[in-house]
Amino acid sequence: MAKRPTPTEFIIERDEGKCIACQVCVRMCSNDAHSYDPETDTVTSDSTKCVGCHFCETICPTGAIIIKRNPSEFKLNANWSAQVIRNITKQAETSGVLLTGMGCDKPYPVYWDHIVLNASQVTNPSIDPLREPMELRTYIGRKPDRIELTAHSPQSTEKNKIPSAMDYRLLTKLSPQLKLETPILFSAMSYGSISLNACISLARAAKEIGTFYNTGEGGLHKDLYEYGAHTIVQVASGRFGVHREYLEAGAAIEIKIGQGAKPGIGGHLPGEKVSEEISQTRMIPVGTDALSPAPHHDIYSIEDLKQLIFALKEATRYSKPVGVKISAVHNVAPIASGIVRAGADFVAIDGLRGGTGAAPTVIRDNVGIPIELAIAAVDNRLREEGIRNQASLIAAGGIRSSSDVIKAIALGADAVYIGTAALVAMGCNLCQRCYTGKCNWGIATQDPYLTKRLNPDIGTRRLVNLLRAWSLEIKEMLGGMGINAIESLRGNREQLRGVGLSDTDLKLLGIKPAGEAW
Amino acid sequence: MAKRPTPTEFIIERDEGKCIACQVCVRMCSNDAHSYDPETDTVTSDSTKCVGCHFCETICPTGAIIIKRNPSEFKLNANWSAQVIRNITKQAETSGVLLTGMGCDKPYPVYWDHIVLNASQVTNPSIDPLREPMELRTYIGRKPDRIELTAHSPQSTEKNKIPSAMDYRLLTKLSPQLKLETPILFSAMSYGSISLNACISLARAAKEIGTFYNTGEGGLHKDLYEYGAHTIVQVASGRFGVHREYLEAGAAIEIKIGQGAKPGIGGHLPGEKVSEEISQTRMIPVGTDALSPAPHHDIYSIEDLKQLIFALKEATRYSKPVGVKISAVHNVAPIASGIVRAGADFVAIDGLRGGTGAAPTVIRDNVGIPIELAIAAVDNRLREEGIRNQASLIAAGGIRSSSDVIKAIALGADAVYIGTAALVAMGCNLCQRCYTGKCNWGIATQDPYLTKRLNPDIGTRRLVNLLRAWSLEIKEMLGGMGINAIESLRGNREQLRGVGLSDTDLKLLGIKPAGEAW
Amino acid sequence: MVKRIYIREEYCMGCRLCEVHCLVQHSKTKNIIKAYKGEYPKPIPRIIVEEKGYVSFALQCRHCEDAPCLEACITGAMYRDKKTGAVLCDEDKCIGCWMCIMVCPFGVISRNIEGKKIASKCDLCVGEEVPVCVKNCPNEAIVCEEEK
Amino acid sequence: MVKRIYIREEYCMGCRLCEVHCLVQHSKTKNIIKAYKGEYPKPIPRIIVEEKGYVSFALQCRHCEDAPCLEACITGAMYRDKKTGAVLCDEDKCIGCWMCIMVCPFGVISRNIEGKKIASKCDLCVGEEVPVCVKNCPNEAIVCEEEK
Repeated sequence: MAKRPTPTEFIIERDEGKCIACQVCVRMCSNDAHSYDPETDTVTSDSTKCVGCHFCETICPTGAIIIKRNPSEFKLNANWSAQVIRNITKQAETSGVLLTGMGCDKPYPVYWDHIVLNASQVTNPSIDPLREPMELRTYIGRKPDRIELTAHSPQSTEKNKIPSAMDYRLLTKLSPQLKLETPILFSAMSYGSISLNACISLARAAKEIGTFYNTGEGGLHKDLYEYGAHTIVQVASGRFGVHREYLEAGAAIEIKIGQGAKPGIGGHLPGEKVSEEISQTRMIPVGTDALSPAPHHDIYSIEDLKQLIFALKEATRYSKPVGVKISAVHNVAPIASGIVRAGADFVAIDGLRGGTGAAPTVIRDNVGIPIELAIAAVDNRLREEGIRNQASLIAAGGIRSSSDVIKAIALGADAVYIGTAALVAMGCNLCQRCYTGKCNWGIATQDPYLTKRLNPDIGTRRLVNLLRAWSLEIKEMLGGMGINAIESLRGNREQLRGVGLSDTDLKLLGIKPAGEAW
Repeated sequence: MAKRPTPTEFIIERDEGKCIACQVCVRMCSNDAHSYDPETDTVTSDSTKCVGCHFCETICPTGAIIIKRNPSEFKLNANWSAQVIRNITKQAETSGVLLTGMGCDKPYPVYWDHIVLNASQVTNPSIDPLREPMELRTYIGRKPDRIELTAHSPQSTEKNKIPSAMDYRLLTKLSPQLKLETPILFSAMSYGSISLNACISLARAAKEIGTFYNTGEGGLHKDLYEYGAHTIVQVASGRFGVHREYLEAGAAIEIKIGQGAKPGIGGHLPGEKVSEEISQTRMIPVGTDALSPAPHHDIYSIEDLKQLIFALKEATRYSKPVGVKISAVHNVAPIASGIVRAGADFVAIDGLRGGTGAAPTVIRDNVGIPIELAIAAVDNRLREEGIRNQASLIAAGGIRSSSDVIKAIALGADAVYIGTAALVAMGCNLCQRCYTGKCNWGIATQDPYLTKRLNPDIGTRRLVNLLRAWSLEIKEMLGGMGINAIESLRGNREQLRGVGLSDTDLKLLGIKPAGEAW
Repeated sequence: MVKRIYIREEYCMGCRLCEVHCLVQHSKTKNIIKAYKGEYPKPIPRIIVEEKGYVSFALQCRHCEDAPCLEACITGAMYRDKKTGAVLCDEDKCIGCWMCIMVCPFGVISRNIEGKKIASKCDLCVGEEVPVCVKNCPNEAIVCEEEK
Repeated sequence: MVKRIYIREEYCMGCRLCEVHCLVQHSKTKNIIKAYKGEYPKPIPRIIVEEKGYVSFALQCRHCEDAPCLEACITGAMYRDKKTGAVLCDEDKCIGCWMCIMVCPFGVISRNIEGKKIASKCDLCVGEEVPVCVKNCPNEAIVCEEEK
């Protein structure tokens, strides 16, 4: 067979008893999976076109649609799975690299799911966060090696006055910091990879919660300048959209070296997505491909990186933190150490399960290491070298819940980036077809017919809700441990125990097995 | 989308050929999932309302109903499962902590399932429990460090008489003990979290079998006083329902510090469940929330705990054992040691998989350690310190079968608490919606329309059956090992071998791997 | 000794399975699906569940010692079974005059009008060791005991 | 104050769920499946989604201050509700002459001809706190606000 019919990945099940032929599904599917036959006044579906985004199932007013995975089953084989066969078949027909969106979906161990948390019993009191204050505030940026104070000349001449904090003056010049009300930021997702409505939702939610979103390498759309105080602007290998106002608009600058979904690989926004607005924001002609090289062509060493870091600091008069984002690769710890020594105020590390708008499947699923191991390795290394205070550590790549967040912080991160979880809050169901530009949820698309489906009022509200919920849960867990500030949990690996991990895993994560006391 | 339709977790499949429209399902579903249309004389179902309790399926006289999980399937993803997506979606809509009932349902390793038991072959005879006596009797309470006896002056003056037990008198004063005919007790489940009919069933079954149930922090309803000799009364952080008669009514007192499902977290019975009867039993006004603080506000140390233990002993004139229940946390072994030294007669330890009526999901699924590791750690620690005899050890948290019981005892427990297993015996199918108060099985509810569904005659019979069955099975397993008393198995870890465990697991459990001889 | 059916009202869930099984027992086919979907005349249950609020209980002929229906019956259709003491209705003799219904103090005799008009009432499941309402009550709320 | 329904056209997805829910709200049974599959006369929606290219918006009676339909109505069926200020059609008085349809500058009155011929138009969902088109718009593109 020269070319096989498109393999059907999902089955659209329509309950005829419930279908009222209102055609909402027909109108809404960007993949044209549903169609209406006026002759018989019925709606029918073509499962081969379904990508599994579940938009129609969600919007159907009578619940008549259920989306199932196609069980089309080969002979049971632990090695030659249906997916392997389908991938080879596709490549036998196209001779192309397999493309995908979102993060690695392969069952590498998720270490979060093998780590349990501690709680107080008898010997120290737990805290009820509803009754007592609980602090999640987090500062991202370089912390001083030591603090020098001078005693003020006391204002009053009273004798025996007990000195108060007001009587001291800080001599040490503090580095610029980002103030987060909860240790969660929104990951870099560029305008171009996602819609402007999605960017606006992230920006507004960051502002409302008191945290930050990240522009990715998409420049800053004019409508987003007003959220500058809650924006981390990214400088990446393509330098798209980077100019003086851009750098000045952000609260911090992030130099992007790599990303977890595709370490060592550049980016590519196809020309058809480069609309007038995107063209202006990225500063490239309409309709041209936006190609980000794999490396920065001016950074081949830590020394080169240092030049860029300080060029950006100079350009912004040392008024804001400048950080570096890398993907978690084998040598992540020494690399991070180099980055800190090069003057970065924060290091963002993106693990194996980090998402993307488009990546070669084989890269996404095979390159890099899980974020859990990277956090532990980097935190250890920086502590060993006595430079842990010189930069904050932001962990990214597949953070799914408040328990992942709190475990990341106890392992040694200062805060986490969430990307996929934020997209899910806005509607995404991980169909992994971001690269097609046909996102029915109006997120990963520039098609004006689709982008208007994401009302940023709703997007903002949902993102704010998610961060509020996670923050509450983090407070509950902290309170259970008898800890009243997230600062006291940071790098406090004694609060973690491994379950079902090998001795080497435990050693690398730097945690004890469950059952072992302090 | 502002608010998505409730995600349908289950599908109600109705076989129209079998449905006789008798409406039993309509009448019985507390979630109104079924409805009758007199116009068409048909019963239809709304799957979005189904919680998966299977009551209708069980009671339908023609077997016309099958409850299935909704296959609504996202793209296969080992990291972003359907549940993760649904949880984020729910939190994006509500901004609330996710609530749940029952114990942890996450696939942490269950060590019971990696432990095999020994049996006799050739070198020692196995015992047939149907022909020879087999002793499961267990005493819970402090055992003396040593026994002092005096020889009685022999009554008879016969010479060369071999002295019998009657000739000796015990000088040592023994501590009060609970006598169990089988080493299984019913866990703390409060009147309030479960219905009075459920409490009565547990109390009667405990009496009939010769064991004990536990009031939880719910006080003792007046109808339950008659079962006092089989009751362990609990004193928890809210001190609800604690008064002199309460303490005197019980056969033992348990101070609750923590529970496996939510270590470090308090309890909350919503006001709408505080009916007249519950109000009187808990001694709080009708309709007020019953809030148990996370810590006891008068216990911040072992020394504080010691004061409460002895206050309770004083109040009951040292006539009954006073124990302490804690959840299995990282430091469970030193904490348990402290508790024993503080004078507790028994220590109950509730593991990661222990149940609850309501807990934040993130706490339930991430805080604490598996009970297997906790038993081993605590038993080891107490033995090392030479104080193992000073208190009995009751293990709890997800004991599912007689093999779990016997393995727990061989690891070092004196007895086990069962909670979830007892609820299942009474009808529960673990839909995990206890916190809604709409339990169709009449267990986790106070709605008089629902509570009458649990006829305590039936409840008692089913619980008694369960304990009889498990006891028989334990005898069979004991007999196979050539052991005729459960006392001889206690802490006898040589009867256990690990399969598929890491070296660290084996070390912590204190067992050899299968294949290794004594 | 006369056996009586008693209701333990505190455990009656109001599911009405007793009605379902009574109807089936008194159908021609005794097949639950046919009894409901295929039979003519449509059989009717001889036990009735009364409900008010969350209180419910099943009610059926008490087989009174001094049964008014026996006296009121003008054709002699209503009679007392010597062996069991149950009050039964001979459907061949019954002419559907409803006198029994009018005098019954418990209101537990029903009109059966789909076929030949007859009075329909609990017969303690003639031929069954235990009446089906008792046997099938999922909560053991209906019990059959020697008269107390 | 008169409440008006406004469309935020930049967020109208063109799904037409507003039409679906409007139809159901103005059906006899108010049951979505019966309204579509079983009712006669077949109910029709009183809100209409207009589309051109990727622009779409829902449109319904503006309840004009100076409403031409009120003047054009020859039977007095069209009237203004004193309390809400809404322009309503008394279906008993309406004779289906369609004068209102001809004069309406927005084209938001429809012919309903399956039963008795009447003019069909938005009534702001009499009795509902929020009109169903507003409540059910999945993208909050239809809002109900005091007149600006």
